[in-house]
Amino acid sequence: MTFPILSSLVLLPILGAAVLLFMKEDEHETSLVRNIALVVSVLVFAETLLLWSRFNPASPDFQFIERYEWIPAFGISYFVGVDGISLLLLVLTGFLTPLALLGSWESVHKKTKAFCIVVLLLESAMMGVFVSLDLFLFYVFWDAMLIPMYFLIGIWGYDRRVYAAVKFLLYTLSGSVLMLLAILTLAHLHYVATGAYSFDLLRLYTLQIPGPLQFWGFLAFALAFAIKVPLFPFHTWLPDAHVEAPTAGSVILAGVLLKMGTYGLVRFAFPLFPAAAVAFAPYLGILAVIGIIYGALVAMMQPDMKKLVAYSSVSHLGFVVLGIAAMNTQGVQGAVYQMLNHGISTGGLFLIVGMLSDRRHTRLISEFGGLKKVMPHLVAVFLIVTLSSIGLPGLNGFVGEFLILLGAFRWSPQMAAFAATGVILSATYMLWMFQRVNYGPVGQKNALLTDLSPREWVVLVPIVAMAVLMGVLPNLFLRPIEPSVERLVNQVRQGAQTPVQARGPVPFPAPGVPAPIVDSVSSSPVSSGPYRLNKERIPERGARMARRDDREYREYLREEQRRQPGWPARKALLDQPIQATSLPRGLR
Amino acid sequence: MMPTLNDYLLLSAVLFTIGTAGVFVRRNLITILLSIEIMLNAVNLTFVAFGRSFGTADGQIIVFFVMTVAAAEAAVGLAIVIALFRHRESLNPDSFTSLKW
Amino acid sequence: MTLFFLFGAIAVVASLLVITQHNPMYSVLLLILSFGALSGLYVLLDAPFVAVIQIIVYAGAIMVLFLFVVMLLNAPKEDTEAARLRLVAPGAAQMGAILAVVLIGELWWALTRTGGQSGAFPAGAVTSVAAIGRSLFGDYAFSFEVTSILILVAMVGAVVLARREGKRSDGT
Amino acid sequence: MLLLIPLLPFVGFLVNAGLGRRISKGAAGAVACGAIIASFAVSVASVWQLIALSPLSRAIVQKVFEWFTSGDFSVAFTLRLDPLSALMILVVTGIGSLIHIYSTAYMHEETDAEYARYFSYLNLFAAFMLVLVLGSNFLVMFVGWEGVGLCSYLLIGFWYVKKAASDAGKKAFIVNRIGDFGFVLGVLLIIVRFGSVDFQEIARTVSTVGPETAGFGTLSLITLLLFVGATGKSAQIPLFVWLPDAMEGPTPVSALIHAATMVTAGVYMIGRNAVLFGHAPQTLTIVAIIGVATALMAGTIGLVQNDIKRVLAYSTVSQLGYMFLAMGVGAYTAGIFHLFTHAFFKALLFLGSGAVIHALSGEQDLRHMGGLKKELPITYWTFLVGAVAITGVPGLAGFFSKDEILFRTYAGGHTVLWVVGLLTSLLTAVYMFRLVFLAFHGERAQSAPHDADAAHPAPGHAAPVDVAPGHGAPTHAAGHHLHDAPPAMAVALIVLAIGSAFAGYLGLPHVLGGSNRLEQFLEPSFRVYPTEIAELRNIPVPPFQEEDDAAREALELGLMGVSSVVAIGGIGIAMFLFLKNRRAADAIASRFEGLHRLLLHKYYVDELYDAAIINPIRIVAEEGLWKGVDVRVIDGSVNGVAAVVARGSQLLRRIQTGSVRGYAVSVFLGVVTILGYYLWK
Amino acid sequence: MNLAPFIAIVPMCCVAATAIAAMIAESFREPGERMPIGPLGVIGLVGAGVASIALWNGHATSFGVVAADNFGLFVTWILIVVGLLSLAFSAPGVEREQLPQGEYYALMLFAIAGMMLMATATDLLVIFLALEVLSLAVYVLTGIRRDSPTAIEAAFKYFLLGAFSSAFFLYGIAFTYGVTGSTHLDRIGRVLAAQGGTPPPMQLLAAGLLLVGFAFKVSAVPFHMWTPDAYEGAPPAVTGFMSTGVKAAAFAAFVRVFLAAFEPLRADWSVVLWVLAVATMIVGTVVGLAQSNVKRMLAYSSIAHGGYLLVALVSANDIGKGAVLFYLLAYAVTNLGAFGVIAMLDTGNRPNDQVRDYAGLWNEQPALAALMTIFLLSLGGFPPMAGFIAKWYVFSAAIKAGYYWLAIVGVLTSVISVFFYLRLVVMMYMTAADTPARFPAVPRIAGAALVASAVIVFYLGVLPTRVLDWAAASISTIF
Repeated sequence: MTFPILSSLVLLPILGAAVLLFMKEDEHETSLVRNIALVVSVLVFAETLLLWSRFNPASPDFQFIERYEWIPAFGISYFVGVDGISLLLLVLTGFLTPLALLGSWESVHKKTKAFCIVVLLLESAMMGVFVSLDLFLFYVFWDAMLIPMYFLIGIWGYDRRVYAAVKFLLYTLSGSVLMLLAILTLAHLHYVATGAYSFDLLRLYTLQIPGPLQFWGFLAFALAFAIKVPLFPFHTWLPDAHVEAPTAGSVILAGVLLKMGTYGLVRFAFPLFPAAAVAFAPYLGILAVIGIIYGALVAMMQPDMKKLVAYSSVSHLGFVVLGIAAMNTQGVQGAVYQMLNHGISTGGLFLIVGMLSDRRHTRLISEFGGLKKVMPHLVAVFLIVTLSSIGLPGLNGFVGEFLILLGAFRWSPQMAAFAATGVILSATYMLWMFQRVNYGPVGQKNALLTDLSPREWVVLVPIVAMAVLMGVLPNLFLRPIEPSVERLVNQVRQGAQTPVQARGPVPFPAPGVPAPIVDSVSSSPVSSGPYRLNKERIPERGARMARRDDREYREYLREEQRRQPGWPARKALLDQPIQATSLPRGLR
Repeated sequence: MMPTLNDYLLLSAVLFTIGTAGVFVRRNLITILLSIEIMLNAVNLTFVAFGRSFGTADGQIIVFFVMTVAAAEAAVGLAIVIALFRHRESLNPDSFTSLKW
Repeated sequence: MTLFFLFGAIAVVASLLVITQHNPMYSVLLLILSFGALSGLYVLLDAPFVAVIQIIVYAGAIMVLFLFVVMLLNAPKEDTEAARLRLVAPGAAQMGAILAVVLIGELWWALTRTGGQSGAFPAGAVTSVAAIGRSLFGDYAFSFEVTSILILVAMVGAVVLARREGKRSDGT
Repeated sequence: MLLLIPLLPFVGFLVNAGLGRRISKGAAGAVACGAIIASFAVSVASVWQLIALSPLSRAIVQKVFEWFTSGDFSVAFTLRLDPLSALMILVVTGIGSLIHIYSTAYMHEETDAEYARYFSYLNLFAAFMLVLVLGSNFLVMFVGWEGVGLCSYLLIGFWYVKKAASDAGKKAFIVNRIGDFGFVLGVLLIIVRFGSVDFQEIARTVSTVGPETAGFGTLSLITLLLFVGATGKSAQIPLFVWLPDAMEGPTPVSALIHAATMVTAGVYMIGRNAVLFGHAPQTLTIVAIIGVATALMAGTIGLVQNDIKRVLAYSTVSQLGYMFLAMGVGAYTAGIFHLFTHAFFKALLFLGSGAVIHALSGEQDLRHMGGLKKELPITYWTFLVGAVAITGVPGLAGFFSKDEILFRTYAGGHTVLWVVGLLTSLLTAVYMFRLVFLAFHGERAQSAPHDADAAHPAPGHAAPVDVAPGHGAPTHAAGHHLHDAPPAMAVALIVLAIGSAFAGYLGLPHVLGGSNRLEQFLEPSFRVYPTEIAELRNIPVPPFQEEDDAAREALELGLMGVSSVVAIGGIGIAMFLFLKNRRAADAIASRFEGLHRLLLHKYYVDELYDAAIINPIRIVAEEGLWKGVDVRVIDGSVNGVAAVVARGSQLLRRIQTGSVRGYAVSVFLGVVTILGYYLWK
Repeated sequence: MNLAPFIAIVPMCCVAATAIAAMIAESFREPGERMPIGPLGVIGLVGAGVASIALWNGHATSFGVVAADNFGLFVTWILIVVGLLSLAFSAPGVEREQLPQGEYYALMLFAIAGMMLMATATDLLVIFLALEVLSLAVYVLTGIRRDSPTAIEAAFKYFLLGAFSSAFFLYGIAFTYGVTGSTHLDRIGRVLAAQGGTPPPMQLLAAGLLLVGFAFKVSAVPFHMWTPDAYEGAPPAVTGFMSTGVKAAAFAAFVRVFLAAFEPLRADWSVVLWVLAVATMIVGTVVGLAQSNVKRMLAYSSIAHGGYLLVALVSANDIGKGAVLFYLLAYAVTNLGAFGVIAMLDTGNRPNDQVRDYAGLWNEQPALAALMTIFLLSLGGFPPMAGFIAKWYVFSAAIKAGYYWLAIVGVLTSVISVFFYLRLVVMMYMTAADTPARFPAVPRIAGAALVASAVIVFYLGVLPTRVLDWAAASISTIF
């Protein structure tokens, strides 16, 4: 048996936390505690790199699969694996956690041991979310992750930390519980179709879900993820959580946790409910575009740096969602790439803001000014990260944003055009903040601030290096993503095209009536029942659709100019089998 | 004409209802306990009537058990009443409201 | 039939009086009367054994216990504090009375619609104490043993709760 | 080889940025100058190599690496040298080198760290600018495009302590971003339409279809969007507002970025995509109209400005308008030619003004100058050359290029545009010589430089002080005796003056006996490369073919005469008003009080933007979206749900009164209800 | 002598015997002498555990009224766990408050015996008797701190309402007897199944009244009013005991009566239970929000948990039946753990049971705070703890039965409930204490029991397979 690398990614931080649990907490051991936590997190990062190096970037399939029966009676297994989409998110998680730890090295004074334990547990849960291929397992990690984050905000946060922590937890939880029901429904559908429960994502992908259930299922999933992303108008927990969280919390929250929402959309909501997803994509797209503009405008007026960055996340994540909603190669790939970028740049911004607030114990922009004079190095890094955040070509932000815009443009030029205003707005709010903080005369309170310490250099250099590397050599990262993204896009398109057979009210068997049992998964589809397994996986046709020739495009554009895109009404989805003709033009 | 089963059942229903009503209309713990005894007795009547209609001894035996239960409940209930009275010199149930909300 | 109505009327009236008395002492005594009437009904139902233990156990033992407690506590008459406490559960009595009316309506409705069982009693009731005894210590032996535990528990409980000298009794 | 051209300055940037605090000024300057000069040398060598190729296949392509790929879309980091970019890299590295050298002296009063920072930015700018012009596709160009915007931002805000400077930098960046918004959308549309971002491939594809004359189609939309990008970068209406403010930066920066190179990127971009734009005549018309309108508008504003750099800035805007006019009428070579000559004389003028400011310790207000001719002879004479060149006096660089544009405009049948262009030419002459006369002739104004700030009556913008407060000011204070340009500056001035005088001869038209070598050299860049379109039969005829037609020659000569007269007439007017009879100028100003104020306030465009766009956005964002929608509506409803639950909790809690009878009622109610439900059913 | 007819009652006999032994021991105890009476109970419980392991898959019955089927044995195990933990958590309180040891333990053990009987009984009369045994014992335990007015008040309220509702229950038995001629569940089931068409009103009366009796014991809304008061007034260890043991026993009998005997009438009672479940979940969570007393808060929480159990009961499919068992176990361990922590903090003269009292507990007693957090999170249904699996199981049952709204109400109320669990967490971890340390030290045995509970909570949350299989096997024997 090969080394279970994915499991070790999940377990290593837990082991680290367990070791820490048994250490005494006194002055003497505090630094040891910190160092152990750091070493563990660095080891995890090294392991993610190892994973990447062993990853076959040409394959669209899930790799490093591990599968153990867990609760066999319900078809629940410990089933993990990575594809290109999750691989890099794992690396990102591994990358940011040590930085977050280091970033809070000195600002966390109380309960250092608990802090390190919580961060490590959080890391483990995040890893778990990204590797899970079993919906049950996924949900376990998804919910489990909330708790360490809650403590992180609630214990080590700023003044209104309790409010923020509780709001974060309850808001996120209320979205995800409905997803739990949708997951259970899926498993039940699988049971109805095959006679056995299954939470196996790959099996559930092949389920044919009747229209109304697709509708509700997608809504449940999308709500959970939209809250996590957070998509406008579900975003209000984010500024509170960010502002009150300690630096490490903000970094991880912005860097990784928000990605779980978008990751969930890509991994679960869209491929599981393709027809509904395609029908809802325009609405998602509109919300995303509103989020882009709205987040930026609100960010612009924030007096608090962290809040500003928080709202900027709303804007940036709007881009990601837009790319996903577009559901074409560039859009999704850009979205995945932008997830990484946002992790780097916003993580970096929070680290920097954290350093400033450690020094001044305030995050109000108006309290700062002229920092360039006293701390040129920090300001230089700040500048680079700012530029990365506003998508300057040559740095990471640009590639993702551009691919997303390209994908979105191919889908709906209008939306792309509105989204592109984000390019202007992001420059506006970021540079305005940058100017107010760093330029101008030095105030008395800021005159004696010290520049970056060696530890802070260690924190920031990797961020800057990644920002540059990802901007200059994006293919390094895009390559492994691409096959998986292509597979996903085709899967969604294919799924959306297959007419859904069942119509009318939810054709659930009445309670107590034995469900029709189909002999087994591997057998040929049973055509008589309303549910059948879609055995044909991603035919050639989908691949062909991905590439569209010029002529088609011209027609498309001409048509686009003639009329506004009309989207199928929700009702149509409920009443009729989903036909290819009722899909948005971009995906037909 | 002999009274039918239904007559007995209706009679016991009336008694049972009187018992339940007693729980509410009186503000004396003792009377409330007595009301519960009325309810149990009403049930006993039902049991005996049913037993008679089935022609078996079951009904009567169950009544025997119910009486035991009633006795046990009465013992514990009265002990509680005594303990309560010691604390507050009152038998009004509404004077015991320190636990609420 | 006459006897049924007589006993039934006595039981009902006595029970009604029980719950309308202000003095618990009267209530207890009236309840004994009611139980006596019930005992008569049991006789009518060919259950002499039950009738007897009704008198012995219920009227004789349980009610005496009640009387004991009433006297022991020398309880004040009800409602002395009512003015103050009426606000505690406003309308509970009225509500209870209304609900009781509804309940009897429901029971009445249900019982008068019962199908085949509304007929007269069949002949051949089990009246022999021996038969009851056999049954009680045969089929119902386990239940009987359970009641012994029950009584033990009640005994222990009553002792624990009502015992006068507490280890740190300060409330009394 | 090509990669070295941008790479060398970039290395210079890295060195200065990394070691800046630890090395001396001399070393920093040497690194920077060395980098750019080396780059210049490599450029010359590359161009030499290019010229050696046959005219029809003059292109050197270097694919550096595959930048990013996604599905059917991929873009490589490819550099491409063709005649157009060759000219540009020579301008960038050549003039860039001079300005670097000039800067070593100009910035000498900065601290070591600041000095190194300045040069690192300058090198970075050069690197990005070179990427911009060498990029063979839109995205590589966009890297440079945004990069130079960034450097412009950094350099405008170089004296970051001053709020005006950092504001100006930010404004420049954001206004440029507005242009980029259009540019990006244009590029996206290009990708969708052509499936590629490569200039050559686009040109090849587009040349298979006819020009889009019928309606406003995709091509027109693409080009218009690209042009929006160009207006941002090249400061055209409506996005020109950032350029005058950009004068907050050090003067050499103004010379390099905001006169010679970066601001011409828009023009270059249109030239680069001449074939594409050629297929969108409607866009071209818009380009021409915007160009000429900008030229006129900026020229009129330039007439009344009192800040020496601002006058030059508006002059730049105006000249850029000319270039766009050229592009709009399809005279690509003429436009690029003007770009080329303009780089020389405008850099010269800026550097000259820099020398003046340097000498006056930061004084920029024209009204406080005068009579500098004697004290700063080198500066004066070189400045004069520049002024004459820009005015279009026959024989100097500006004459040839500007004349070419006007001629093409007229010959293309755009008479109205031509008239406006000519008027602008007159204005150019007037405001340039107003500048010359006010600054160098006459008597020095009384107010001493040190209280210059206080004395500034200029409305709107208090003329900024060039040198950062805190250092530098005292060195040349109380100008009893002013130093002329130090050697490093003088060298740059002189070389540029020579360039301004003679650069025009590269494009000497046939009528004047020249062979218009520059045009021949550049022409292939504006067409589809023959080697690459061998399979295409339908080669569009370039819009303007050189004809040796006698009537045409006569027309050309005639128009030359007219513009020469206008130029010299303009100088005459300036001489009358500002040298001989300043009263008359004041009289005119007070006569047309309203107009004067309008011009002085630059048509209130900034105010208009503030009132119409910026403030509404701020108010909507703060009061409407943040405090209204976000806090009240969205968060309010979230918290509202919580509050409703909490209220419900408090209410339900009250049911638990503590009375056991109440509890019994609850039980009894349950019983009765359940039984009632059963029986009712 | 053939002992075979008696083997089904061996577990409860073990417990009852130790209860009697405890009483005897107490009578020999000199005043002030410390006598290990609690461990005596442990012996009984362990014996019961061994016996029930031996009985697994044996399908033993005794007297025709007690069936040691797997279902009953599973509940018996739950009760043994409840008993062991309760004994462990009781010890400090009993010592500190100088409660009558022998009586305390005897009553607790009798109550457990009654619970076991209730879970295994297959005759309504025996169920009623068992119910009375356990109820009377628990009433007394509630009021065992006689000198505390609130304790007596709690006992009184519990007793009065309990007696009131058991009268209804008994009336229900009477009608059942009248309808079917028997009190035996098998017989009842057969009779009810034999008749078709609309059930006669008396059957509905019977079902309704029995439902009321059970609903009272599982404190379903609106029969829940006694719960907060009784839980608040009783000593914490007793509260833990009755909130888990009574509920487990009552649900076991509930399941037996309604899913076996009254199964033919399901169409009628499931609607009522649906409404009860919704009301219970909503009232339990919503009112729980406003509580400032931890015991009271957990009382509402346990009401809400009763609601989730009702969801499983309403669903009435195989998953639902298994879910009831698993949920009972998970809930029992978790809730007892939580009350155990409360019991550990009780100092006698200061109960420390206000939410406010928990401020800064993390600094004083980090281990207790951590354990409490684990229990609270498990109650809130967070993975990877027992509560999550339990809830997941329940909601699967609801989904499978098509009760989507029930599931939605369930998940949303569990979100609300998280809020009040978190209030305590906020207090423990994120609020500074008003006054410095005032918590007693944790006795070793009780501490070990707490840790053991936490371990079980995690075990059930992470590796639930075995227990889930047992639960599935349990229900397969009787339904």
